[in-house]
Amino acid sequence: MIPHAIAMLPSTAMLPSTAMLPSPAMLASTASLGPKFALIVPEIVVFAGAVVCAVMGLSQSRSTRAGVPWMAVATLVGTFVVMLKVWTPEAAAAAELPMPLLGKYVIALLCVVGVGHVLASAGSVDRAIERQVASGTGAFDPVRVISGEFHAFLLFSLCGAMLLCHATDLVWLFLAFELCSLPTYVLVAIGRGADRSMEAAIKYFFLGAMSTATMLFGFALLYGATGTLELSAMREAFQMQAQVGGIGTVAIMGMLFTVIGICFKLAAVPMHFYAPDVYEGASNPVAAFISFVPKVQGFVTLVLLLGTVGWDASGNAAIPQVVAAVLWMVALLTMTLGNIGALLQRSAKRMLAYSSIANSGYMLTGILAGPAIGVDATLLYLLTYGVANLATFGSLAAIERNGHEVDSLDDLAGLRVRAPMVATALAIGALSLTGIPPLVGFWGKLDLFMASAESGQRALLVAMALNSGIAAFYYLRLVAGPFVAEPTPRTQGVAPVQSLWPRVSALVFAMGCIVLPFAANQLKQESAAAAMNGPAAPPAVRTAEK
Amino acid sequence: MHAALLPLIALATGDGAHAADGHGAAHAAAAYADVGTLQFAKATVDTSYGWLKWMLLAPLASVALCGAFAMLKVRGRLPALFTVASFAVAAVLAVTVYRQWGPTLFSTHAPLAVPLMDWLTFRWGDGPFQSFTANFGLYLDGISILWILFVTVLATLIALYASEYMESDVKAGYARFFFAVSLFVTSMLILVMSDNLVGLYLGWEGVGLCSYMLIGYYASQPGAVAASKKAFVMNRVGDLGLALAIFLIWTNYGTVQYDGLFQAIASSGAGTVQGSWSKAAIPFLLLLAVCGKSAQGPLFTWLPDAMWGPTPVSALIHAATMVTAGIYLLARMAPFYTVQAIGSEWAEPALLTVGWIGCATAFIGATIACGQFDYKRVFAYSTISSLGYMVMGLGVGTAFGGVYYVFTHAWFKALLFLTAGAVMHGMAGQVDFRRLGGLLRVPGFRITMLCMLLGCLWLATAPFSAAALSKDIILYQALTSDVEQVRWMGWLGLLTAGITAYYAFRVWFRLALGPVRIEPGPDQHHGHDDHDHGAAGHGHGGHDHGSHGAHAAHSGGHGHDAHGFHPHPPGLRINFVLVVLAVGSILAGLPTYLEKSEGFNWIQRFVQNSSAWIRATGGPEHGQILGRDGHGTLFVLATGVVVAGIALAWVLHAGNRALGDRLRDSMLKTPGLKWLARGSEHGWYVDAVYNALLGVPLWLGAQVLAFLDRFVLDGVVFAAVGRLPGFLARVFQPLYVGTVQAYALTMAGGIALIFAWVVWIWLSGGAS
Amino acid sequence: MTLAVLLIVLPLAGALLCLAGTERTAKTVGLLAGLVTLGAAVMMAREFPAWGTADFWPNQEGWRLFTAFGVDFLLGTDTVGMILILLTALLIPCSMLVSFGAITQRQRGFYAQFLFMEAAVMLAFLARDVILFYIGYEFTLVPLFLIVAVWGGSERRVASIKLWVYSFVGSVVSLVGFIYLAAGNASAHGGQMTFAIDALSQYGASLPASTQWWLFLAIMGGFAVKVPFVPVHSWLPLAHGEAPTAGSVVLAGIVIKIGQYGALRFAFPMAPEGGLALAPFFSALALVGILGMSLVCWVQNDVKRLVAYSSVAHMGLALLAMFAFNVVGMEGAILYMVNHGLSTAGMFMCIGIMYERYHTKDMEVVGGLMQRMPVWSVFMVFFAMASLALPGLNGFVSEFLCLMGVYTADHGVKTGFPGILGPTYAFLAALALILGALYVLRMLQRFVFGPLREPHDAQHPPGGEAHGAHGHHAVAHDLNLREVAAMAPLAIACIVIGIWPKPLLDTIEPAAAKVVAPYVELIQRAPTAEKPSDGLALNAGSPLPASPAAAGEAAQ
Amino acid sequence: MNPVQPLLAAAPLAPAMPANVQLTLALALILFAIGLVGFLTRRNMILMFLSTELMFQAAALAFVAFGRMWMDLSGQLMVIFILTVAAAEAALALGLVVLLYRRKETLSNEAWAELKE
Repeated sequence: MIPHAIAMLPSTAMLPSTAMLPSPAMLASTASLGPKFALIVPEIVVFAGAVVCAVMGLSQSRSTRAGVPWMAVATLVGTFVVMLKVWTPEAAAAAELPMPLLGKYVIALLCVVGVGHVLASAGSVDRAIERQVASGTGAFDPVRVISGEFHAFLLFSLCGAMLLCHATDLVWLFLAFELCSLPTYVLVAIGRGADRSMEAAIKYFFLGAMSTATMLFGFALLYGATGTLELSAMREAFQMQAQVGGIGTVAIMGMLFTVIGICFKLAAVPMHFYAPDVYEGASNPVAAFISFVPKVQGFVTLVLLLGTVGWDASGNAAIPQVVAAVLWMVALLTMTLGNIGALLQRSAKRMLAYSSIANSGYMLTGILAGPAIGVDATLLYLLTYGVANLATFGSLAAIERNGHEVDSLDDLAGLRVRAPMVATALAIGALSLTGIPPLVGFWGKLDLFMASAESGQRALLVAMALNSGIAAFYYLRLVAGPFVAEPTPRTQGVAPVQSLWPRVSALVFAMGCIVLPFAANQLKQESAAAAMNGPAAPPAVRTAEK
Repeated sequence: MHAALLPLIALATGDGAHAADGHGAAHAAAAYADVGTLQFAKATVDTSYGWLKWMLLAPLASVALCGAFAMLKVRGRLPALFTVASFAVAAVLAVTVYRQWGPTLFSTHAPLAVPLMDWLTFRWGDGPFQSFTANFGLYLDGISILWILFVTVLATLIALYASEYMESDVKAGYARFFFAVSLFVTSMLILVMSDNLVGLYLGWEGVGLCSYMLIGYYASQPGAVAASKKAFVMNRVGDLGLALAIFLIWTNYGTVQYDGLFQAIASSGAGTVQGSWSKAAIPFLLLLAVCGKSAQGPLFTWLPDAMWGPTPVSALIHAATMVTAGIYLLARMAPFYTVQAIGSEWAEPALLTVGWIGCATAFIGATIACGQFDYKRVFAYSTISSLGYMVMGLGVGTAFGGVYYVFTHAWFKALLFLTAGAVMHGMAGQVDFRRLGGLLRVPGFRITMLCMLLGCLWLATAPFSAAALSKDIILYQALTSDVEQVRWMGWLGLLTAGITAYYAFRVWFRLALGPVRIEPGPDQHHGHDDHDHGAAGHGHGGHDHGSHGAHAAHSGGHGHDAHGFHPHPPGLRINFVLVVLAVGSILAGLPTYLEKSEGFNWIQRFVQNSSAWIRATGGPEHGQILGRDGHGTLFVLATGVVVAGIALAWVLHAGNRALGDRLRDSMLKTPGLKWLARGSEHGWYVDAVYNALLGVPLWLGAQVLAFLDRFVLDGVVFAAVGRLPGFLARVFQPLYVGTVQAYALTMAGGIALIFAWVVWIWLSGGAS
Repeated sequence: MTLAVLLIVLPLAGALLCLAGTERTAKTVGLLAGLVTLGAAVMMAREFPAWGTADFWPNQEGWRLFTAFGVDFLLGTDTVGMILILLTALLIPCSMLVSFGAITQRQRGFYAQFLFMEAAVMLAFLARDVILFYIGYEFTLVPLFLIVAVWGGSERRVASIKLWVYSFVGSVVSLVGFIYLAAGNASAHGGQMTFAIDALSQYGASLPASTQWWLFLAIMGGFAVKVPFVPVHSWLPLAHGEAPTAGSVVLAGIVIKIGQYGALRFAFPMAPEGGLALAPFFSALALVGILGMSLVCWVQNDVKRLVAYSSVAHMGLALLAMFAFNVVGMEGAILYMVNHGLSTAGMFMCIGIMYERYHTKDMEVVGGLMQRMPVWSVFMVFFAMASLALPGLNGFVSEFLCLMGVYTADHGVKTGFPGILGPTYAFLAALALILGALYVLRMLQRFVFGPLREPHDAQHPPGGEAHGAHGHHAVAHDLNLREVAAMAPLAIACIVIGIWPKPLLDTIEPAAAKVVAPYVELIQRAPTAEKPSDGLALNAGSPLPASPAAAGEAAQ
Repeated sequence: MNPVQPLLAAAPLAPAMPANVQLTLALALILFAIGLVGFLTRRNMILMFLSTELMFQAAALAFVAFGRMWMDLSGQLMVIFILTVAAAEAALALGLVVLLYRRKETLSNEAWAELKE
């Protein structure tokens, strides 16, 4: 956000002679800080919790260090509670956010799924050293212990994703975006402590930096085309331009650069190449994290920016055709390449990485369907994907083979014998991702299908259906492996991890896949409310009331 | 003697009594199928005859009991007892209904209709053609009553016979056998008593099923099973015709119930009848059905193979009753062979086709019968031939002749088969008459052989026999016809009569006369212990079950007397049945001679009061054959060919068997004649031709289809579609190189492609 | 909770109980749950007030869980669904009963899967909302997949994957059609999203013909996979071949019926013009299925594959009859669902019982079993005859009606049956009578009759662990009481329907008429009526007196 | 919807973009391109990182130029934040590189290509 006074300073002179200039009134519409501060209390809680975690992780006391994950969980729970207190519609309206209730939905989502992520990683971080400390063979070494950092970074990243929802200008957007991104690079690097995770981290980081630069360059062009960093002002400028003679080339190039930059976070074509390697290299809990939180980050950013670029409050999709075309192609290619790529994999994580790519493709169709029809579907799908994805990855995180992470699909053969609960959770998660009704994934997919159909995106609808068919084939491996195949000599060493909590996490989220449909109405209403564009619109729910 | 006969025959051909309707000798050929006005008496619905359902329920109860016995593996003679009793009940009821309704029928011509239960009935509109009704209901007119009379009586007798004949199977399939026989009788009664075509179809397929079960009764014999399959499949071909005919009848007349149907035909015949393909197809499709069930025309080859069944089955199903269902259908549906029903352009061809099919089958069956050495197969071919006569009778226009021949044939053919069965029974299943001889002199077989003599005389249509009386009606009708083709049928039929006399006596002379010769059979037809009467207490003391193994050794072909084979003559029940049937065969001729009412004899009155009585095509009362008085000439000719045939058989098979054998040998050695002997022996290779023309191509086609389905459609097409995603994935796989640079490059390339595309959009958008 | 909900909840509860219990108790619990559900189904049938109408009952508003998606939890079914519910409730316990001996491993899962499946199928039949139906329809896949994949034969892997992928793709294609329709409906009605069958049918029928063409293709195309239709049938022989006995029974008896039910309930009413336009296409496919698959049956040596292919042929006839667009054909097709379900299920039971004893399905290896298992043979022959459409048994009634429906669907004005099929189609379809006899009798010839042939090493099944535990048999014994109890109900039903189909026919008539009605109207409305397909008109022009029909009526 | 047609008119760049701004913008683009090419061609991880820094700075330069064009300070403001974030990234990058160097004793990124299809 730009301080009012500074923004006003040069506005009286040296304006270009075109008609395309933001009026001072627009620039003056910036809200005062008070209401915004009221809304970022949840993020402050997360931030504080992160700091506490970092400090606790360095404690000499083993029990204190063991409390780090619980601190993180408590932080997220607290955040959730605080969010419920803070995010009243009035407060949201006062803050003049572009999408007033988006933050509520996203924060709730991130809190709930975040707890799952924390639990899924319980017991795996610092495992070796803590074991040594416990058995007395090793001493506490602040340099070697990473639990504090791990959880702190996890919370920082969540915090960044949450802060994105408050963005009213590109500065905030950029900073929150980076706050969300940077910790994830660290998480990948430290999550497993092996060469592979180093490699994953370096790929993730360098390519991420490149794409961030791309996005940033797009921001610059957008700024150049409108002369403002304020999202609302930018929108008005674009609307004016569109009325006068069309949005300029610079603006469109800026949008394209921005979208491409965001595609990296979504793992969307053509920025998806890193995903399989990085997910494979990262530890299972981290892979779960980076297959979900960056997606939230990317989609929130995309929604905000597209809202800025062209969507209006009444829900008319007016983004420039070229941008729409690029998004259309990206969606199509993303779901297709993701799904076919998954077909060839023998590594469960790589396969799920491709699945994550494909799911981004699905969600992009919701974006393409426009704000009134599709964004809520995308948001709902984010939730269903997050839950099912965590059930799946969490199940992988909950087992180990001879003390190492389970990765190959071969390790899953006959899992029902070794770890029946984990096998069940894995199968339910996979079936939910497949879209088998009545699991929650089905409802997400149904909503996206409906959005595509309602917005007339027939080709995407058919493509999505066919892609679901392909996906059904490889997700089946996660059902058939545990439940159909018999244990092999290779799977002799497969066992649940020592810690109970990854199992609990997987199982709870698997149950979520079954139970959440019972709350489908509420979820749908919340996502619809979150997708509302502009402060004035009432939370309309386009449903048939009987 | 000649003079004395003439009136008898004249009366016998009494279809002509209706000639008063104005269809005299001067009929043009086109009028052959034109019967003028069609009229049918409406049926009288009388629910007080509801007890008739017991005619069906009694054998059905036997079905249930025998089935239960079979499933529970009850061993004993109870199944036979129940079966015979239930058939007897049915027979009594049949006689009762004849006695109660017969007078009314004969005086009012009104059939009796008894609705029993709803089956297939529904309506979807109120107009005509907007409902369909096919219920369980009874329709008793002349032919149904005639059929139920002889079916139930013969069934009772044959079941009694079988109770002894099948005794050796008490431990194995006794209950199953009687289960099937009971089911057969039930189905047969449904077939003839149903008041609609769908009910007829039910019985039609039901008897087919029973035939299937009974032909394949010796289920461990591959031949029997194959024969049963063949019978069923060929019958199915006919059934297809019947089913389609039913559809056509419904779409043209709006009902499949006889009563309404006949009324509809009669009323449509009142005006100018327009033919259409859908009407014209009906008689041909019906004929197809007849061909299937009555082993006619192209579909006759199943019947000889049907002899794999136990002999009582051959007698009951494949000679006396089931195979006459086709004749029943023709008689029942006779109105469809008239101009009035299907239009002028197709009626005559349809009728002529019927005639030719019957005539040709009669001739071909007879020629094949001459070449057989298995006496049971001879009788089987004789059945085909006789059925051909009956079909021809309906084709040439004398339903009475056809039906009468059905009636007489039922008795004497059952008799023939049962005597054959008695011989087989006694000779351990020996069916080759070359290996038997002089049985007339074997103790205990005298009655059998005398009965067989009677049967053969009847089969040969010896003068004054019931068979001759009925067959001559057909021949007379044909030979005196105005239609040249029909006269040709008559001449061919006459020739066939001579051949029939020859082959009938060929069998009897070989079996009954000459030196005593007994080679026990390999017993192949009869499972493991058909002849094994040791268990049944027939004095085979030492043999018991072990005799099975001993006889198996016989199949080697020598040493048949090593164990002192004793033929065991038929017992009391068999002989009793034989005698009854013999008497019945003789008495079957009586109606011709006995009192007539209004110029109709007893059988004629059945036909007269039925749907078969649709035309007065009796030809002239005093028709001419070869320019002479028809009756006299026919008598002379018929007697001549029969005597000639018997004489030839005497010479070749009794008087000088060596000559007969030499003749055959020389035929086989003469290239020009070789095919005659061989062809006759092998049924003119019809089966082989079918196999080559239909079976093999179809089988190959099926194999190709299966291949296409499994390996091309599934293995290539869908496999290709299924592999497409994977294939695409492999195309993209090289992009995932694994280094940061490579990924950056692909990303940058992707970005470049996007921008290129955007530029292209701009350019093309600018252009347009 | 009322009966409709109970029908879904009871099997679910049973399944969970099975899973919660032990291996020993699983079969008892499963069977009991199946029987209790059967009881509930029977009770519902007795209370069912809509017999003989086209109405739905109980129209019970369940949980309002998915209203935000436009999905009503509205439960209710008409006579067709009720009959199928009864069939399902009957077949599930029977199929469990027949598996008692065969399934020795992972019994809890096995019986639970059947109950899961039953719940899903019940939901599909009870749903009055497309998505609700879809939930049940699609969910059946999971238990079915597991049944084939876990307890199947040696090729179970391929079979189960094929089953999964084919069915999934098929149902998703249908779903696309539904969603497209629902979206259009919503935009036509002010954004009111609904998936109610009635509303969508109404809307679908109002769409332009070209749209309906695509809609029908999508919806019917999806169901065609399940039915299955040539050329998307190839999953079925494999799935049947590899499924355990009970799986085959349920697959043939219930699951593929959902495909036809879907066609009847969704594809036909939702896009009548599309259905009409595509009828020749689908009819031709059906004919190819009937004739081609009958021939393929003829050369099969694997008896389960044979019966599976025969299912394709039979269902082809049922679908063909539906495309006749008349009451007779539709009634026949509906009845066909039941009858095919009974007879084919019976055959699969017989084959399964045989397999349990010999561990082979190859007719070349095993045969002449009448000598070893006479009672079994009785059932085998019986069900074979039922599937051959022997009159007096159930198959005949439906096959006759189907053929008659097809035959009369020639746009003749007399019957009030407009249609585009006609005698040519009927004649070709009727050839199946002969081909059916060929393959069924060939099967009986080798399998039941003939000299006894038994495999030498029956103790060592190739099928893997599922059967390994007790493969030792000195001499295969005949059916025991349990197996008879499993098959007898089906046999009795076959006979009863064969002899006394009237109640069934009467009761499904309004439902059939309702499906047909829009088509009749469409065809009659068309100014240029299509010519009969074979170019040969019945003498529709010839004036026929009303008397014949009247006479026909009077005779009854 | 066909995404290609019809297409919104491609408006020209702002007509009055001052020449100095244009030059600066061109420089920014060149910088961005150099950074990208450097990223694609260099094997040394530190150089690669520096290339991304170049790309960042190109964006920053563009912000500055546009800020000048609009006479708007928020462009400059953004630059400050970009520099901050870049610094954070640099710290992260150097930490990672050090970690990686310790493992394999090389700075070439090609040493890290174990994970691939």
